[in-house]
Amino acid sequence: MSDLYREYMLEHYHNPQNYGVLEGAAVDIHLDNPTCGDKVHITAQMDEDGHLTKVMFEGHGCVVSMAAASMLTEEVIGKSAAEIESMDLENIQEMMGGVKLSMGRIKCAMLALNALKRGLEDSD
Amino acid sequence: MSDLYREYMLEHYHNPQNYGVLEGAAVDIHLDNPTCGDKVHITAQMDEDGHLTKVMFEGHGCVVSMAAASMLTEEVIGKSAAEIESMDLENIQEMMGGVKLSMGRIKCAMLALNALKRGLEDSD
Amino acid sequence: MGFDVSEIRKAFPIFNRSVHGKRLVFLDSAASAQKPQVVIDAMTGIYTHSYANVHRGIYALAEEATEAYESTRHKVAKFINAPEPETVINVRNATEGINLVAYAWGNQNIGIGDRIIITEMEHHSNLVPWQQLAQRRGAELVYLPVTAGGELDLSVLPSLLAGGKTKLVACSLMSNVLGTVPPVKELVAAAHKAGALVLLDGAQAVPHIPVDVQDLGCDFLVFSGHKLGAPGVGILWARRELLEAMPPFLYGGDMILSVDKYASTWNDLPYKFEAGTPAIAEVVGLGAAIDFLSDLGMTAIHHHEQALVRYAFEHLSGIPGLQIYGPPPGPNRGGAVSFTLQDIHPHDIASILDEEGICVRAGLHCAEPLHTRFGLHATARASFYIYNDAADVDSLVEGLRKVVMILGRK
Amino acid sequence: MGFDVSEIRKAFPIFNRSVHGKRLVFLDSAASAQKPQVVIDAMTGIYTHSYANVHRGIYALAEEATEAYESTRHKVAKFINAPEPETVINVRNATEGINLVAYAWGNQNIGIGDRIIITEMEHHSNLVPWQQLAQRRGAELVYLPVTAGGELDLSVLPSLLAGGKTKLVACSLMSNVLGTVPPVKELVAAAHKAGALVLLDGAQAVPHIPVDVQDLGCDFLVFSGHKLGAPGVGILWARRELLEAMPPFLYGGDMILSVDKYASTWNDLPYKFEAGTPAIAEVVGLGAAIDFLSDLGMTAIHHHEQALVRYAFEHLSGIPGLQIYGPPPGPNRGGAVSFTLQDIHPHDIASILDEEGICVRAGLHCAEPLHTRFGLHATARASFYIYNDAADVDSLVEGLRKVVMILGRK
Ligand SMILES: Cc1ncc(COP(=O)(O)O)c(C=O)c1O
Ligand SMILES: Cc1ncc(COP(=O)(O)O)c(C=O)c1O
Repeated sequence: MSDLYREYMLEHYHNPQNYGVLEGAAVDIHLDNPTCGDKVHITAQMDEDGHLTKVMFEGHGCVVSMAAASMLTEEVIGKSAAEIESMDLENIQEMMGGVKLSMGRIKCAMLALNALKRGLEDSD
Repeated sequence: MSDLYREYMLEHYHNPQNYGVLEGAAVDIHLDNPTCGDKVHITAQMDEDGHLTKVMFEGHGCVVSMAAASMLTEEVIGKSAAEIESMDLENIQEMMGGVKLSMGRIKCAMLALNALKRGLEDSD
Repeated sequence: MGFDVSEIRKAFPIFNRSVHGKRLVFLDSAASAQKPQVVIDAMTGIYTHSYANVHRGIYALAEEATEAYESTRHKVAKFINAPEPETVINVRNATEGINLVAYAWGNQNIGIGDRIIITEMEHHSNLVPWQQLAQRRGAELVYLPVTAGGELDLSVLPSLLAGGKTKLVACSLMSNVLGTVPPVKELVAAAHKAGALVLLDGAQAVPHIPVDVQDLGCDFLVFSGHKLGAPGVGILWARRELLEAMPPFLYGGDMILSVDKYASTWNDLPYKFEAGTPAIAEVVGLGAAIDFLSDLGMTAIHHHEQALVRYAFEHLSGIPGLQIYGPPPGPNRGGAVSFTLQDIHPHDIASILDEEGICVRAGLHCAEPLHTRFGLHATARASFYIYNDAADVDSLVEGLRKVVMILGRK
Repeated sequence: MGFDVSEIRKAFPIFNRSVHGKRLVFLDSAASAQKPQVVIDAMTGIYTHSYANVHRGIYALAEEATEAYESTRHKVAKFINAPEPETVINVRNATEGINLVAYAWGNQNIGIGDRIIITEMEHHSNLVPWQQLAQRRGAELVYLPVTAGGELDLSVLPSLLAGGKTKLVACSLMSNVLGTVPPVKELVAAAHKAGALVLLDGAQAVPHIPVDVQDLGCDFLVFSGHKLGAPGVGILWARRELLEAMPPFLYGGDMILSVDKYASTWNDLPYKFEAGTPAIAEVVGLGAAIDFLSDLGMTAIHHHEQALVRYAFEHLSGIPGLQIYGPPPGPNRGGAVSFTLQDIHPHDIASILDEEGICVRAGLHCAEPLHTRFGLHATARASFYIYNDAADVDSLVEGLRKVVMILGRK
């Protein structure tokens, strides 16, 4: 079976982590991929040093975008805005267990990270 | 050698018949092929019955357009406007000794006939 | 199913390949069709034997290329029953054809307070040009609605046309999402009675059903070669009077008779609308594709696809949670079958089917307002052509069962 | 002559044919170039192995097609040293590229009293769009003159640019009639100093000499694939800020991010300017052509053609009554050699040469104002490319002697 739909991905898809909304969060951002209809809403809290302490997401979309969002909410805990800013496709592929995303799915996988980056910029 | 540049054609090209202008002629028309720069000026006289009695031409252009014009001034003598109107590419090719004109040269060969047709219309 | 698909498939070299070790099941012809060997050979032939720039050239190569290029114009005219080949304009694709009309005809004929009617099921290419024209000229854009069953709601048309403000009705001859073939003759009659012209987007229809511009009575028709097995080239057909009254769209070589520093005179039809060096070999390829389709017969093609759609409806309906959009199988239904499957995202459907060698499209299919109309974020779409058969549908059904197994509600 | 023409010729299948029983001597590459087998194979390869519509497709075929299509954008960017591939826009041909700028940039930036400067040696494709834009917007079109020697008369430029009214200078990087390669960097510097942008028409230059948009400093560059051995496709390059500020030109599929009934948002570069299904295999063919030329080396190509031009000047000058237009052989001279022969009409020259298997063009070469400038009704033009050699020039000279024998003054 495809790399993309392995147990690990499906786990996160069927049982997303940190699903929901953090009320009154410092970071609060909606982002969508208009071309495919994927949508995420990301909220996040930081400590005084600017490290992420809690990240939640809501949204709908394909396995790739939703599993990536779910994994991301765990992956980024403890990181600073600068560390998030430097994350790229490679980090996301690694986070997803070393998959090699095809061109058509990159946007899906990057949606949550892009949202978080933008949310952190906006919260400055 | 090419059909187009046989003795008969070259005769008309080097020694055009009825070259010049009929002063005060009933038919007096200028026509050109803007895409290739061929130009003719045709003047013609008719008798009371509307048959062509004298046709002259002036102009410059390629062998095909000039030889066709020269031949035409002889070919159409005695013809009525309706007879001229019904002349087409086939008649011109026949007039030119049965050549088969390639697409790129048809406009050249038809220039004088088209001018004469238009001149006859205008003189109505 | 009418004709011999296994023979037809042999004419398309791509079916010699496999995908991920599986048989290629190509169900995305509505996006772009595969090319038969005769089309590839026609282009290779020009490049190998008779290539030169067309028109104006006096030497043999140029004459041969021009003849091949112009012969397609005659084939296209015959194919859509256009009264004169000079009214057949070579463009890049259907999209450019529509934009040509929106600029050249639209800027001259659409003004403040005028109305343009389009439908809720249009492809973006037959929507955004009119939306932007209306904005540019202060005109009004109104939509003919689509019913829940995926048909055009013609009952609204008289009220939209009332008042004589409508200058143009632009409508697809076949929806690329729903497969709907609307009652275009009725629409044309109503529009003409109200003084409006009709542009038909034949991008989906021309490859799949017989299209006769004189019988339809339309004023403009566009379509794309790449959807009928030809390379990247498109066609705009319009009534002669309209083309003659329109100013040119693109300016440059070939479309002029004479150029002076400060003024130009335009060439005759069709050249007035063909600026610059055309896509020579591509147009020759279009001619070969039209010959290929004509040999099969457009009516036979339509029957074949109708049968496939019927078979697909029957077999897809057994999959739990699968919903098809658009009208039921029948003569007014093309071979595009769009569906959703439970709450599984169409991207995942397409990805998992790809693993099985099955090509379907997932997304909005360049018809976002139509998806909004149905409250959908995206659909998956399987679309059929001459090289598809019941076995392809069987593979699709099997593939979808696998999708449900992997991603379905527990 | 630098490189091995007989080897190069083997790469072009058309040279296996003869014309009227004679060896094919193709001297009309300035109109359109012949295609090497690698280009034909690249297109056949896509159709045979990896064809599908590009972008959005999730299945393997679509991914492969998209990758092949997009890889050309990178090749083009490298070929013209564009800083970013996203600033490379696929269009139909150079003509469409210029029209795109005239509509999208021109309608927004050219107004009453503004000035556009072009030159007397422009091809109609880089003349009529500006003439019509000027008319449409109430702007002024002025011409940079051409000297009797066929050079641009830059001495007039400061006075034309004075006053700051000039918004654009549009100029060919190589004349398709005279072969002139004007001092473009000087022109760009002067234009920029006066606050004007510069569009360069690279239709003739890009296939024949190294072109580096960053070194030239231009704002827009267009060229056509078919003149460098590719199929029917063209390129517009522009500086990112300009492309970002410009509204789209053609509207439809692929160029939008999101469409709502009454408003749309545009896609990112380059897609904002690529509406509808692109010419997929053709773009892939362009990539193969660029690889082919790059392997030969653009500097080597230019040297080869310079040598041919020098040889042609030497040998043509012996023909009684033959006059060549344009600058003498040298580094600022491309391979288009236009001439007249006594008072023999160029059509007759071309027809008689055709009988000998020699292809030259006759007429105005889409540059009527330039012919008017020299008081000419038409010229004959021989133009050279990588597959031509001294033997081709010898055949031309011999053919022209025959023309004189048949039609010359007695
Ligand atoms: C200098 C120049 N500009 C523009 C063009 C137009 O190119 P195309 O016909 O490919 O659009 C040509 C081709 O003839 C040319 O030589
Ligand atoms: C109904 C419809 N109209 C227009 C188009 C646009 O065609 P093209 O992209 O070839 O211009 C398409 C193709 O997707 C279509 O399906």
